[in-house]
This record gives sequence, C-alpha cells and structure tokens, in this order.
Amino acid sequence: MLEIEISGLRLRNPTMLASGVMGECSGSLIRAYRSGAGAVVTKSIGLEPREGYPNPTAVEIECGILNSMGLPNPGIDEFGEEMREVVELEIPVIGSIFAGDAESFSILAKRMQGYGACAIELNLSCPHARGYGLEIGTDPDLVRGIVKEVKRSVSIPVFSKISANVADIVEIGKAVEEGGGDGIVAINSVKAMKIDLSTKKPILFNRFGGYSGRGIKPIGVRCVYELASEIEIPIIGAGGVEKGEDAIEYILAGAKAVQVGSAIFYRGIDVFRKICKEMEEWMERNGYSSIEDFRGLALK
Amino acid sequence: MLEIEISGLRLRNPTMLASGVMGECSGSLIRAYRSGAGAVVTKSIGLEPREGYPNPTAVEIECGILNSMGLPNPGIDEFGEEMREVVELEIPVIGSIFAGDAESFSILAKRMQGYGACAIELNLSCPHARGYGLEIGTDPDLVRGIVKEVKRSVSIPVFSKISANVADIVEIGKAVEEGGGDGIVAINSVKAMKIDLSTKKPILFNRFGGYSGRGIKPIGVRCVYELASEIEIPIIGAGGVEKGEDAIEYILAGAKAVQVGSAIFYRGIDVFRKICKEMEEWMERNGYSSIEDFRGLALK
Amino acid sequence: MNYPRFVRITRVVRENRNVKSIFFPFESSIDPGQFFMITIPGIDEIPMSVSRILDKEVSITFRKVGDATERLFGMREGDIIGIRGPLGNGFRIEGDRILFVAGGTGIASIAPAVDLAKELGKDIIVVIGARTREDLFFLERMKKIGKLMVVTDDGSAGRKGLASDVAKEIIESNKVDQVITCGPEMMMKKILDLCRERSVDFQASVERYIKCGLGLCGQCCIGEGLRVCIEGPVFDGDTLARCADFGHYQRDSSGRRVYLKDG
Amino acid sequence: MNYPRFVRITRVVRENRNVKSIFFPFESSIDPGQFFMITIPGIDEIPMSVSRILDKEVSITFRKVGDATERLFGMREGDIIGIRGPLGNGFRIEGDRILFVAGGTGIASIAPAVDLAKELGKDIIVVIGARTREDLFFLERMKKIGKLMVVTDDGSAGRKGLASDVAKEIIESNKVDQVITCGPEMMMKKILDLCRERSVDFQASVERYIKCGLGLCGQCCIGEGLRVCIEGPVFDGDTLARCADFGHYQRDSSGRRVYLKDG
Ligand SMILES: Cc1cc2nc3c(=O)[nH]c(=O)nc-3n(C[C@H](O)[C@H](O)[C@H](O)COP(=O)(O)OP(=O)(O)OC[C@H]3O[C@@H](n4cnc5c(N)ncnc54)[C@H](O)[C@@H]3O)c2cc1C
Ligand SMILES: Cc1cc2nc3c(=O)[nH]c(=O)nc-3n(C[C@H](O)[C@H](O)[C@H](O)COP(=O)(O)OP(=O)(O)OC[C@H]3O[C@@H](n4cnc5c(N)ncnc54)[C@H](O)[C@@H]3O)c2cc1C
Ligand SMILES: Cc1cc2nc3c(=O)[nH]c(=O)nc-3n(C[C@H](O)[C@H](O)[C@H](O)COP(=O)(O)O)c2cc1C
Ligand SMILES: Cc1cc2nc3c(=O)[nH]c(=O)nc-3n(C[C@H](O)[C@H](O)[C@H](O)COP(=O)(O)O)c2cc1C
Ligand code: FES
Ligand code: FES
Repeated sequence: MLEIEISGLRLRNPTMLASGVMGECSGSLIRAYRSGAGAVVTKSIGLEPREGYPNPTAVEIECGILNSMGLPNPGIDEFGEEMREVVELEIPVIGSIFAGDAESFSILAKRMQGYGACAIELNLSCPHARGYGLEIGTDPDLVRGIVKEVKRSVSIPVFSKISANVADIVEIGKAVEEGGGDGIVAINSVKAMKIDLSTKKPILFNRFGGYSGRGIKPIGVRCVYELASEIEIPIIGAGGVEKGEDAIEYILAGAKAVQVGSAIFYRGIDVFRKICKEMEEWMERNGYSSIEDFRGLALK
Repeated sequence: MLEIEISGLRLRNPTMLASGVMGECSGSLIRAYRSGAGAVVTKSIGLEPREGYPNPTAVEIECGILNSMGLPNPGIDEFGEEMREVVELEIPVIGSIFAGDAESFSILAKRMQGYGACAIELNLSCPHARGYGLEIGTDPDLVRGIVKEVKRSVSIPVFSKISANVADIVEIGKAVEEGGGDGIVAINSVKAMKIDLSTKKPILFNRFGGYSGRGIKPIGVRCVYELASEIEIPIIGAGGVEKGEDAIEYILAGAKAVQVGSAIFYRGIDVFRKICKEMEEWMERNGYSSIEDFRGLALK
Repeated sequence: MNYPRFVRITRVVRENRNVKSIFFPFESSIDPGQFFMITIPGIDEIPMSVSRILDKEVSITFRKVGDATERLFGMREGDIIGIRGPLGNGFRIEGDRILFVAGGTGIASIAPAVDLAKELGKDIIVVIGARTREDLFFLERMKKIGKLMVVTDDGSAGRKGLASDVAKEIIESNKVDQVITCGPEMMMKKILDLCRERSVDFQASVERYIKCGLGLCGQCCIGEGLRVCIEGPVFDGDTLARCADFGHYQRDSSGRRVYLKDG
Repeated sequence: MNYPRFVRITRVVRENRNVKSIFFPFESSIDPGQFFMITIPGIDEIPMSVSRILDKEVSITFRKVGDATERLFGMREGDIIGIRGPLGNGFRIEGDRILFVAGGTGIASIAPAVDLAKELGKDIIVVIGARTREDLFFLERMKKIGKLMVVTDDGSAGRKGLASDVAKEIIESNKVDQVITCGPEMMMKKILDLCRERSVDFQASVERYIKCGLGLCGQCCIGEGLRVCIEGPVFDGDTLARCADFGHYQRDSSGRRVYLKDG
C-alpha cells in the first residue's frame, strides 16, 4: 500500500535515504536500500575529490544533529565505481551533485546519468560550504538557470534540493519550476551553531553547521506546505522524519515522498522499515489504502 | 556581577522578558521584573487595537512552542495606562511596536517615549502577521528607512528585532546599523507549522506560526554570532534561552543581553532569577567577575 | 505535551434549553476546578471547566453563547473535539461547613468540588442562582449531595432574588468555614467582601480570556500578572483582595480593559 | 548526548620514544575494544581506543603520526581534551585459549581485552610485533598477564620476522580457540585467512577514517555499509570474510579508495 510514483519513478515506498547520510560508498547505499528505503540518494558529488573539513564535523545537540562535513566526496570520476556496484543490483539510486555553476552541474548530471542514476538531485542548499549550495540556492535567477541547463543535458528526472534559509522559499520553488525541474526536495539542514561552554568556541571545526533532526521538522513541514500550495511539481519532504507519523505529516502537507537522514542515528539503519510499518498501521487505522488517499489533505 | 550597560541603559542583569510573553498588561510586566528580569519588553503594540487570531493560537510541540497570536494588543492609546503603572515603579520597560510603514512606526515610538519607555524595540520580524513584521523585515532598504525615521523621532535607544527567516541576516543587521539603530534583537520566532494527524490540518487556526524555545537556539546563536562578527552595535540574543548556560552561549557569541520567552512555560516565571543564579555560578567557576569578561569570546 | 488530543464524544446530555454536557474518555487524575481547552476544529478553542469526574470519563457543561459553544451544542456522540489539559489549579476544601455559591453556568465549574466535599464528609450548602427557572441545571445532582437553595431573578423557581443575597444571610449567620464560588464576577466580588469582613475562607473560579493556556501570552492575567490558566482559575480571598481589577474590569481578546457593570 | 565533554588530563605516561598514554577521569562502564573521539580544540578530533580501564580513570595510548597526535604528544597533566564516547562495540572473549596478535600500536586497542581474558581465567598468548625494538611498548604489562612473544622486523628485540608468521605457527599448532587482533590491515587479513581455514574464532579491531562517530556520514564504512563507528570497530571473522574491501582497500577522508600494499 506504500508504493508511489514520482516523476515517472515507481518506488516501493515513499522513504528515501537523504543525501550525505551513508551515501558515500556503494556498500552503505546498498545497505540502506536493503533496510527498507524506497530509494537512496548519494552523497553530494562534485567534479573534484574533496576531503571536507577537519573534525569535529558532527555532534549531537539537544534537538538534533549539527554537522559541517564540508562536502567530502571522492569526485565524480571515482564515484563511477560506487554507482556501478549499486546500479547493477537494480537499486533506484538518485545522484546528488553540487557545483559552483550551471555548466559544472550539467557535466556532473550527465556523468551521473551515464552511471545509471534513476534521477538527479541538485544540491542548491548546503549550509556550510563556501561557493556552493546555499550561496547559489538563494538566488532565483541562478537557480532557474542551473535547472534549465541541467534539464537540457539529461533525460532522467531532475530534483532540486532547496533550503529554508531564504526569506521566501516559494520564490525559489517557482524558479525551479520555471527552469523545468521535475521536483523539489525540501529542506536541507538549517544553518546553525553550537558554542561549547568549556572551550568557549564553536564546537565544529568549521564553526557553522547544518542543523538536522526533529528540531527542524516544524520548519520543514512549513516549507513543504508553502511550496505545495503554490507549485505543481512534486515535492519530497525532508527534515526530522523519524517516525511514521513524521512522514505522514509531510505527506499531509503535500509531499509525495520523504527523505530520512538523522533518524538513522536515533533509530538505527532499519529506520526505513520501521517508518514504513508505522505508516501502514496508521493508514489501516484511518482506512487509507494508498499514499495518494491522504496526500495534501492539510492544504484543503 | 551581572550588571550590564547597553546603549546607555544600565540593567541589573542581562535577562529581559521577551516581547509578546506576559507583556500585554502592567501586572504581568511588573511581575516579570519582580521575578528577576533585568528589563521587560512589552507586547508589540500597534496604532489600533487588534484581537489577534482565533484559537488555537499556541501549542507545545516537540522541541518548543508554536504560536500565532496574530499580534493582539489594545492599541497604543489604551496601552498608556499599562505603561504608566509600570513606569511609576521605575521598572526599565522597553516598548515594542509594530506597524506597516516608517511613519506609523515613528508615531508609535514617540507615544512609547512619551509613556516613559526606556527604549523602543521595532518588531521587524513577526512571522505570522500579514503586512507587518517579517514582510517588512526582509527588505534591507525598508529596514534602513524605518530605523532612520524612528531615530529622528525619539531620543531613547531604538532596538530592531529581526528574524532568522532571511537568506543573509547580516545584510539586515547592516541596514539597521546604517539606519542609525542602537541595537539588534535576534531572533524572533521562526516560521513553522505543525499538522495534526487526527484532524489532518494545521493545528493553529492561522495555519502558520512562530517556532520558539530550545529547538531554535542553534539558529539564534548562529545569527548572533554572524551579526556580532560584522556589526558594531550591541546585540541582544533571543531564542531558546532556558538556562544560565543558554544565556552564556549567546553572550559568548557576542550578545550583550538575552531575552527569555518560552522558558517561562518550562521553568515558571521565576526563570529569570534561576538563569541569573546559574550564570553567576558558572562565572564563579570560571573566574569571571563581569559579563564583559567573557562576552564574544567565541568570535576570537 | 500541552497539545490538543482529539477524542470522540461518548455521550451528550441536555441539561436545559441552552446547556448541554459533553462526555469524553479521560483517565488521568483531575482536580475539581481544573479546566480543559476544547478545540472545535476550524472554529476556535475555548476553556471549559470539568463538570463531572467519573471513572474513565469526564464531562464539560456549557451554555450556548456564541460561535464555538453553538457548534459544540450541535455535536453528538462520536463527533470529535480536541482536549488540552487538565489545566490550571483546583479548589482546596478547607474546614467542615462549606458554602457553594454558583451563578449562571458557574455550577458546572464547582459541581466536582461539591462531590469532593461530600466524599470528605463535609457539611454542604449549595446556592444556585439563575435568571429564570429555565436556566437552572444540576438541581437533582446537587439535591442528592447536600442542602440546596435555588434563587432566580424572577422568582420562577426557588426564592426570588440574587444568589449573593442568600449567601450573605448564610455567611452572616456564622454557619460556614469556607465559601467556594463561581459565577458573574460582580457576584463573586460581593461574596469576597462579605467573607473578608468575617474572615471566612474564600475561593473563586475566575474567568478571563484564555488564549495560549501555556502561561505565555499573558492574555488571561489578573492582578499582578497572575495567570488564570496557570495560577488560576481558582484564587483564594487574600489573592483576589490584592487584585485591583477583580470585580472592576476584565480584558477583551485585544487586551483592552472592559469595565464591569454593577449588576 | 554524543557530544564532546571536555576533561582535564590526570596523567601522562611515556611508553616509548613515539608513544604516550594520556589518562583522564571516566566512571561509566566501557568494554575493551571501544574507542573515544578525542578533540584537540582547534586542531582535529580523532579516534583512539581505550588502552586501560581503571576504576575511575581510563587511558588512551597513541603514536605520534601527524598533526593531532603530535599535539596530543605535547600535552601535560591539567591540559584539556574533549572526549566523546565510549563509541562502537567491544571484543567478545570466546573459548579457553586466546591468542592476541598486535602489530604496531594495535596493542593499545587490545590490551584491555587481554586484561579481561585474564580476569576470566583464560589461557593467554600475546604476540606483539613492531618494526624495531624502540617501537615496542606495554611489554611489562603483558608479561605479567600471560605468555608474551615479541617479534621485530629487524630482530632488535624478540624474534626477527612478522607477527603474522608467529601467529601462523601458533594457530597451526591447534592450540587456540580464538584469535583477537589489531594492527596493520594486511597482517589482520592474513590471520583472518588462517583462522578461516582452521575454523578458529576470529575478531579484529578495524581502522577506518572516522568523522561523525554518529553512524551518519558513512565515512567509516566497510563491506556492505558496516560502520566502524557503530557496528565496529570490532568485527568477527564471518563478517570480515564477507567484506570484499577488508585487506584490499580503505578510504581516505574524501571517500576515495586507497588500495593496500601487500607488506
Ligand atoms: C477557566 C474557564 C472555565 C470556563 N468554564 C466554563 C464552563 O464550564 N461552562 C461554560 O459554559 N463556560 C465556561 N467558560 C466560559 C467559556 O469559555 C465561554 O463561554 C466560551 O469561550 C464562549 O465561546 P463562544 O465562541 O461560544 O463565544 P464568543 O461569541 O466567542 O464569546 C462569548 C463570550 O465568551 C467569552 N470567550 C470567548 N472565547 C473565550 C476564551 N478563549 N476564553 C475565555 N472567554 C472566552 C467572550 O469574551 C465573550 O464574553 C469558562 C471560561 C474560563 C476562562
Ligand atoms: C577505531 C579506531 C581506534 C584507534 N585507536 C588508536 C589508538 O589506540 N592509538 C593510536 O595511536 N591510533 C589509533 N587509531 C588511529 C588514529 O586515530 C590516527 O593515528 C590519528 O587519527 C592520526 O591523527 P593525526 O592528525 O595525528 O594524523 P594525520 O596526519 O591526520 O593522519 C595520519 C594517519 O591517521 C589517519 N587518520 C587521521 N584522522 C583520522 C580519523 N579521524 N580517523 C581515522 N584515521 C585517521 C590518516 O588516515 C592517516 O593515515 C585508531 C583509529 C581508529 C579508527
Ligand atoms: C552528516 C550529514 C551530512 C549531510 N550531507 C549532505 C549532502 O552532502 N548533501 C545534501 O544535499 N544534504 C546533506 N545533508 C542534509 C540531509 O540530506 C537532510 O536534508 C537533512 O539532514 C535533514 O534531514 P534529517 O533531519 O532527516 O537529517 C547531510 C546531513 C547530515 C546529518
Ligand atoms: C506566545 C508568544 C508571543 C509572542 N509575541 C511576540 C510579539 O508580539 N512581538 C515580538 O517581537 N515577538 C513575539 N514573540 C517572540 C518572542 O519575543 C521571542 O523572540 C521568541 O519567542 C524566541 O524566544 P524564546 O525561545 O525565548 O521564546 C512571541 C513569542 C511567543 C511564544
Ligand atoms: S492564556 Fe496565555 S497566559 Fe494564560
Ligand atoms: S564516522 Fe560517520 S558513520 Fe562512522
């Protein structure tokens, strides 16, 4: 009863492994899929290898996780091997990519398509890497241009992952839609900081980080609701999905699917299976037989 | 050891009652001061009386409070009586005001000064009232203009309360500084939503609300740190200050003072006294004798 | 979590032409005098005192006065309401001879306290005042418990007059240790003054406009920032005597003072 | 909370020219084999196995190899480090005759397991291999516990040769029920293969680049997404036999595969 269709992709359930979480190597992508995810998204991959920031790069804080990995990744060339090992198992894998301009995004997208990705996810929202992510994703014109350019370069669906760190997320969502994007992923982690009282300094090496987990769910749900009210293309919700009920909340707000990251810390890698079970139980109690039966009800 | 001086105001400690929390009548402002607050900020007051939104207007959620009061207030005329009763006790009371344009802000500020407010707080950041707050506070030009105009109209310090719901909070902070503002309060509650799984609708009558409490502290601390890195005028931190350690975190990030709202729900109205005690204990353990001894250490 | 929980109404009882009771399942402990915020989805969320505390069920009892209560009035078994609570404090029974004075729907708020006093073996007198016969309710229930005196403005049932006048006689006869009251604020204020003169223990359930029910918005404050939703709705005589606004003015939903008419 | 707690170093012990132990207060329970993330403020945060589990204190023992370990090497009693943990799983002692094989600093990770085996009354053989005499440490400590065999590449202490060669002889003599090892991955891989051939229970503490220590970033994965920081650092023989990358390649901090040289 959980099967969904999103931009032509048919998935066994609406939970996806979020980008950057256990997505840097074939083994962990395969494991996440075998643990019940409907699809898996890779770590955001760039043109060149990147080491990321020194540690500490991630800590648990009161209501979630704070991280500033710094987009470490082996680079698109070496990532082919990882993709091959996942794709040969017919696992639906979405290739997340980051770059500083439309042309680089296109090159990466083509490579990912070549590797057998079932869709592309443009990271327009990383809150802590200079020159990438959020620094691009807050300008509607840049966003529109990048989406357009990437759409011209590949035939698989292109999703854009956007941030809550803007004055008006609908404006960015519309830019994605105008650019011909196939869907929106909202939200990435929220720019945040934790200062340690012993050292009297920010705890993360990079000082700033991205806040994820339950503490950002009310922000993520609001963003999805705002987007779904004004935009036609499908939306994938992310931010604090830990339980079946959280996934349902996003779907009531209009999301077609959800991504799950930090919850792996709280509930283990089989959180996908747990969430799916909880969703099914809720659907049965409420007499729903498919996701579309209740999707977007909060908008009405 | 907790006394501070901010824009010429001398306060017995750096905790302030946040605007909109127990600040609509003289009695509650007086009580907050007697419970240990260094200063109290009034509910945001407008030109005309406003009833606010129907209930539910506020609920507890996982990591904080979600509210959408809708700026209820008795209007500036009737608020004089409340101010008189507070001011005659020589309580430092900061008059928070909201309006749709610079001229109305100025009128309100003059009235507040007339009533004996020790400072003005411009609400440029309410996340849920049409035509006010956030809808104005995301445009640096509007912000600069309003601050300038208000500064021309009054002689008491003028603080501007700004929001995290922008792509670049420093840009807004600079606009305040350029307008001649005396200080910045950051942050207001964060635009958010909770959808109820029983009704399948947003739980608040107004659908959208402002998220406050511990869940937003990492965002508030980040904003204060960013502002303090680039701006000279004093900053007052707000968002999730519940314990002495939270206040210290904001002060390490550069804040001169902090505001406390939601924590009253969690720890009672004497949360001010509790926070002050916890701060003193920490300062003693760390060998500090004044707030300035450790203020901004995280920036270095 | 101070968040509405949606429950199905188990029973509806009509108490009189304008008053109904709605029952819903509730198992945790409740003190007489506490209240719930009741959500009528899409309309409003309003405060309602608990009017019966049963084993696995409670009721609220309300008069149709506006939007939300009108909608509640039309609800039936199986319909869904949100409940948030119990909120606030409860009554504290003190002494042996307790006088309960209710005006209008006030009896809904104090009935569970009468039950409690009975359980504790107290001497009980209940005075219920209403405009007219048809506004009365809970008479049978009260009759079973203690001495019941009914007063109506028009004399259509019981004595003709005001509940406060009857209360006055009883208080002045020195027969009570404590007075517990809920009703129009002017009535409660009069009784407060009587009790203060004679040093009789006094408690009243006070109404103010409730919004957040979290103790944050400050909308419901009385006196020096006492929150009806947290420190109330029940206040004792000493506290209320210090509240300059009690019996003098309330605040509407914008926070403006609305002065009470003597009546 | 999986968050660094800053503590004062209580003692520093120099183990050899390049190896030191740092002690800090720690009271909760720890399993031999678990590790801490150690923050050197402003420099890095690195994984370090617990090397001694005392009553109210633990130690880590490390070799100076780069930035962070260099800085740690210069630290003294009273200096502050951040600790996050204990993280990961621990060794499980199985059978009666246990062979411990350590290469390089690997003895730091398995020493507490040797202590535990001793406590449990097991027959113990410890093989410690190092490049040269001056790289050895913990010899006295191990000598007190069981049979100790030292091997150096250059023969400057103990036998000349490789720890894995000595281990091979012992395993082939059928004298052990379990092998526990920590050291260079090629050494561990050789011993794994030997144990598989002879169905000897095997456990190894595996090193991978650790970043988050929360099981999220995926940086530390081996095999089919097994996280060294959660499911490891200790893995058994069956598991490692299924990890195509074990003894074959590791990943650097960008996630690129770095193939191991046979050595
Ligand atoms: C602690 C408390 C306990 C109460 N218990 C009972 C009870 O047991 N039975 C009963 O019949 N009534 C009770 N009331 C009063 C009841 O809450 C109002 O009658 C009800 O809110 C009216 O709502 P409405 O939308 O139907 O009317 P409206 O048309 O909205 O208003 C009619 C009147 O009700 C008042 N009112 C409206 N909303 C609120 C609110 N959120 N808080 C307080 N007053 C409000 C208005 O000020 C106005 O005077 C109680 C009030 C309080 C504060
Ligand atoms: C679970 C575990 C337990 C360990 N226990 C010990 C121990 O008890 N004693 C000991 O001396 N060493 C131990 N190590 C290895 C130790 O973490 C590295 O030697 C140390 O991180 C080097 O840091 P550096 O900055 O001084 O060196 P760098 O110059 O940064 O690097 C030197 C080498 O250390 C590796 N390294 C650097 N950072 C990390 C990291 N975050 N995670 C893993 N490897 C890293 C690099 O890949 C490189 O091979 C352990 C490693 C792991 C994974
Ligand atoms: C450790 C970590 C690394 C992440 N790396 C990426 C990344 O590379 N690209 C990306 O788009 N999002 C990245 N994210 C954000 C997540 O994909 C997700 O949007 C966010 O964590 C919110 O979801 P959650 O609350 O379920 O974790 C990362 C998150 C975490 C916790
Ligand atoms: C019930 C409630 C009402 C509020 N009303 C106002 C308001 O009128 N004006 C304003 O500037 N901020 C208002 N705020 C925001 C607070 O002043 C504060 O910025 C925010 O709650 C974050 O602080 P906290 O986490 O300590 O609550 C309100 C907050 C709450 C919870
Ligand atoms: S209703 Fe908000 S403080 Fe009582
Ligand atoms: S270090 Fe991040 S998953 Fe293990």
